[in-house]
Amino acid sequence: QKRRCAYLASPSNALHLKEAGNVSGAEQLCGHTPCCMGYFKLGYGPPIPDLLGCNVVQMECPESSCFSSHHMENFTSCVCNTDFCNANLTWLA
Amino acid sequence: QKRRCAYLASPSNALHLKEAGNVSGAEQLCGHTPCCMGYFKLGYGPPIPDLLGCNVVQMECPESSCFSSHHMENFTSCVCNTDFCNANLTWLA
Amino acid sequence: KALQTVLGAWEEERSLRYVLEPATAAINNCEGPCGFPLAEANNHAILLHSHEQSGQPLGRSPCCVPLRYADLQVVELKGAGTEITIKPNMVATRCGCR
Amino acid sequence: KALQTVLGAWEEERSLRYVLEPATAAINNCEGPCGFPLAEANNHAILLHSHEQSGQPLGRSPCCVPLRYADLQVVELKGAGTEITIKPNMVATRCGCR
Repeated sequence: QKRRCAYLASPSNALHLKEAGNVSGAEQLCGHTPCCMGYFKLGYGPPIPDLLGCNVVQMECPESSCFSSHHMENFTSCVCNTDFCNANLTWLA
Repeated sequence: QKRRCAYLASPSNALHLKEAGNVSGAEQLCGHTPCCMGYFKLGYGPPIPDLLGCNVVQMECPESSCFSSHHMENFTSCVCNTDFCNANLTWLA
Repeated sequence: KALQTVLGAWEEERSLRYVLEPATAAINNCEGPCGFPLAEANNHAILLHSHEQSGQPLGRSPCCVPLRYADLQVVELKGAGTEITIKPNMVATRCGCR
Repeated sequence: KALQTVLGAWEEERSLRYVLEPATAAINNCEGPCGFPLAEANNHAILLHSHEQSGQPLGRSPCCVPLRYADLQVVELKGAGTEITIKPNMVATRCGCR
């Protein structure tokens, strides 16, 4: 049973993300990772998705949901291990 | 005034020697070196030429004639700095 | 000569300071002496070793260094958004004497 | 980091023992410490250096090694006669930190 993740990528990122799994609209089916990833921009409202998909960087995903308490220039990220868990990020201020 | 050397080479050595200068029969006109080289096999008679031509290895040629007192498994060599000096080797036993 | 696991972190590193993820990764290191027989040595390393063995002084002995590397895929901040990038030569994967 | 002249001789060297000429040549060596700013370093060498600078122990510090070599054309004994051969990676021509 392969992981399914929310998908959102710029054209250049889409090229890199392709190898992680088949994309179908706003959804990606992960070829080999159990992790979804999400990169969000923090602002006044809820975190805004910037890059979503199957995880493509070398890291584990011990959490089932997407949350973060760290940011770099208002960008934050998460990895998580359930279907579509990366669709929203909970910011722990 | 370019150096002229006695020339004798097997087919494979001829390929390597080509770059050292134009070959004309038993003679080579050196493109850039002032040195002739000669490799000879020692035996019962006079030293037998094995490889002759313009010098292709990194070394100086302080002598005007070709002589040697060292050998490796009966092969000996010389470099020298006058035209056709490599045609004969004088073995200093 | 052995490839050792070393964890690298790059927040202090100027060229890598906009990397969001990963924050760390095993970058590895090559360690150990270059004794005889030299591991994965080329002609030059062998000759340096000979030079020393014959008693002549050498300003630097052969050193066990990475010969091959793997790149690392990262997500970094670029302009107004995040970008997947490949950082070259981040992880040592093979060692030898030079 | 400096490229230093070192004279190599190979009569003792097994793989080069049939070389008739040249008997010696400048093979050079890279010497010197790998301090900041690292000369000709790649990402991995920079990260190793950072690791040390941050106070963490490192099994091997970056080392100044040859990055590029020149081949050497020689005449060696082969079979029943002499043969012009190219010996690869004999002379260090460029140094860097790894």
